[in-house]
Amino acid sequence: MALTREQMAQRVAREMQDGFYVNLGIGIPTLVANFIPEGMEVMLQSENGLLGMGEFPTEETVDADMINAGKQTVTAVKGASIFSSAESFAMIRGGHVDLTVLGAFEVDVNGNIASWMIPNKLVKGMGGAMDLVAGADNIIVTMTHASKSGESKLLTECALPLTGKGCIKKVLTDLAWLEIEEGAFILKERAPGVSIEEIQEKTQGKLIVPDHVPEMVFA
Amino acid sequence: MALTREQMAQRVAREMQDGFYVNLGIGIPTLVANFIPEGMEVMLQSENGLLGMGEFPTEETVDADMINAGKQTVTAVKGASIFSSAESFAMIRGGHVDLTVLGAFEVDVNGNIASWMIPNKLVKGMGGAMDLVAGADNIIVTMTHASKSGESKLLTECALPLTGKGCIKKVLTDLAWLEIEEGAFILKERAPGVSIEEIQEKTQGKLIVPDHVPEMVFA
Amino acid sequence: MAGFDKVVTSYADAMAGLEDGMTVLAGGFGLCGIPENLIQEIKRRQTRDLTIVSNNCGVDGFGLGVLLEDKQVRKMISSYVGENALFEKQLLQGELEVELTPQGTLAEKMRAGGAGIPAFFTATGVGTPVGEGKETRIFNGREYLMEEAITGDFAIVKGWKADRYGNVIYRHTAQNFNPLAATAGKITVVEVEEIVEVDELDPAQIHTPGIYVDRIIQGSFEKRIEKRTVRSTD
Amino acid sequence: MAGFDKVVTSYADAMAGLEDGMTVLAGGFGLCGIPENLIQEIKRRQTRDLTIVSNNCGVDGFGLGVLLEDKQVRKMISSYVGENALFEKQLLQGELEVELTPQGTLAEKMRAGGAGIPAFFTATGVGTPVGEGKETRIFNGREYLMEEAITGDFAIVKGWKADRYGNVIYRHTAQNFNPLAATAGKITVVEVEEIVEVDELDPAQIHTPGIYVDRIIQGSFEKRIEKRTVRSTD
Repeated sequence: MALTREQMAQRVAREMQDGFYVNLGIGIPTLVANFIPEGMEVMLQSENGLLGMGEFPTEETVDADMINAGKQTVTAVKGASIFSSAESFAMIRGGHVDLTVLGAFEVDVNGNIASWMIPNKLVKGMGGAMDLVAGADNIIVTMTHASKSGESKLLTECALPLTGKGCIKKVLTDLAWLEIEEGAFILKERAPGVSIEEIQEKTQGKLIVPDHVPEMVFA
Repeated sequence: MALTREQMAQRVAREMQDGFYVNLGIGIPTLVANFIPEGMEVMLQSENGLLGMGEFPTEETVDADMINAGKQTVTAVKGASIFSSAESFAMIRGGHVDLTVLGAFEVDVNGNIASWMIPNKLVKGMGGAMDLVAGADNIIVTMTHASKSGESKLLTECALPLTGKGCIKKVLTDLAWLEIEEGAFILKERAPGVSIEEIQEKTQGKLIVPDHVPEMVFA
Repeated sequence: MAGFDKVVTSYADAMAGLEDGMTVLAGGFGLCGIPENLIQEIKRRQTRDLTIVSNNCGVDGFGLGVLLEDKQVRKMISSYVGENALFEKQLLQGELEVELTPQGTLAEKMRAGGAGIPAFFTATGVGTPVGEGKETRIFNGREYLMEEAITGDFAIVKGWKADRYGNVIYRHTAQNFNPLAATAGKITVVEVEEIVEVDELDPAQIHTPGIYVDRIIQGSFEKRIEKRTVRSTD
Repeated sequence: MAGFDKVVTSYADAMAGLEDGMTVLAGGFGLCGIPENLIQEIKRRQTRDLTIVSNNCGVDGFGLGVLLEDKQVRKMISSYVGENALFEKQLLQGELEVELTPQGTLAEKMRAGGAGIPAFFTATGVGTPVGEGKETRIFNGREYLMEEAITGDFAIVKGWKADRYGNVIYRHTAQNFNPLAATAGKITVVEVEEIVEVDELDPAQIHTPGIYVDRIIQGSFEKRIEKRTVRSTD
């Protein structure tokens, strides 16, 4: 079975380490915050200028001046800091964020990512995504393995305009955990009950299948 | 008579305008602060990160954490702000300081200034001087007109290594107030009792002497 | 004497000198920390052919969105636009130009503009449409784009508290692009919730020193929330 | 779990990993806001062949000056040096190299290093010895130099108060280069006068967010004054 959105978030959360500063994109990446192992401390960076994003406020504590990069009202945790957009992207561009998780339309065997623009559709902008992929060493892309019509999103070469070039090394899809090395996707783990054949079929770019590909386990 | 250091400071102070942000270099420029006309407000910027430098502290209020760019203990005025060196030079480089007053070894007819380095003598560094001359539109150089041995400091071309290129338009010496325009020093005012001949003699660079050159008046 | 007293008492005075064809830098992220009333004053003045530099362009009927209603904006320089239908319509009809700029690059361009840095290098956008036509250069084996600074004829800024010398602090994440815009306007206008006494703000805790600020006005603010998300209290 | 607790309790731990030949960025201006005890620890360790990036080099027997005594410094990158005789002697004898850098350019180089900006343009130094051998370029009719960023293996920083997450504030003009150095060290060590509770510092008023800081240590400081100037009280 393909992973649910929650399972995808859960799998990504296993990549967290105690003391990590993490930037989570909109969508599935945001859900990752719900699955951080108990007792582990991570601090969420929101690129509009907040390090230490907390949970949503209550009705009583909603504050228009306290939002995240998704423009949602949020709170700040103890030990948070708040700063300008220039300072926020100094952190991001300067490589100070330990892990960035974001969605994508396509990823290719050279680590290119396309996530912001579909030609001939209205383009709303890249926001902070280009800075995030250029600034982070450690990025996890989360997306479905193939489109609804069955077309692979793991390609030999991205067809859509890029968000970043040669910057992606880890991809979690609803079918598999893959790492990108030397021009190929390495199949590291597969979703429970998903066959290697299905993954191969839905991966257009070069796929390397090691002898043993463990299934992910979810509690 | 050549101007005293105090008279030089007094003359420079007349260039102040109400509401000016001003950076004063070490030496005579520092004295300018003592001659700001009553009722006029100017705010002194000190490039180590203080906007709104006040007078020296009392014995009781001396604080090692409150110094100026000359490393002297100072105070802050009401409405001061304190910031990092990057922010301080963002102000300076970005042209936000209204007036900069600094000393020099030499100035030439093209507005070049040499103030930091004498070859074959120990060079201690330019500090913030190069940023100040490059960043300000409005700079007054204060210096003696000639060296003790009588050699002119107002030259056709600076002989010493430059602090900045083509950035000086106003010079106050102990003998005269001069402005630099189109490759020449224009003699605007002379010190009380100093002859135009003396100024001509001590100015090596091209000097333009208007029909009327008023004497400075000091109360 | 006037000295450093930068307080103006009417929005007309606050935006005096704004002319057709000018470039205006605006603080704010989404609808958070936007200079609501200064934007309304630009609408009231019907100034046209403006280039607006702002991370976003408001929503239909609020924030910078109101400047679209009478087609006052010629060009937007933003990282993310199109939270409103009118924007989309004008864009598709070619009545509005958009220069999409990565958010961090946009922030840095404003900071550079204020700091006398005409250009800088960043890895952001290399190999993407953002990099097209821009000079690239290798440093330490990595490719970077050269990006140029942005300055504006006006900067419009929303602060929390300011003194009459123009020292400003921002509240929570309403800081965002505001201090950057403040440094890069030829004329910088800051509207705030409260004007405080000159010695009330701690000198070491000022976000925008008064040297960057030309005019201060006290206003009242709707502070509309774009995405109200709450948790239950039980 | 350790989480974000960055407090170390010995200066030996604070500087663990410092090796011969490394580059160390140091905060401070003159003797104001210098990491006195971290410098002493470098002396104690007798680490050699260091490149030190700091606006100044202390005085004889205090601040970075103490590292000259045993010739631990190979190269200084500074805007103003030579407040001490030993420095002058080593320089003239060719035992020490100095790269003089304009103060604003030095500050911006550190900021750029921390912010992932490999190079930027500035008018500072054009046509002077500082510009020799550097690329120049015209923007809007004016000539600018390209200057490259600086990063360090270590950054040593003096703060006023910090929490155990590494959020730091500085006191008065002891801020200076400290927050810039803090961003640009692979390992950033901050010594402070007081470690406070994690929720004691106002999030919107933190000078150095904890993300830049690897180690925090509480110390006691001499805070020597370089030029004591006072006015009479009558």
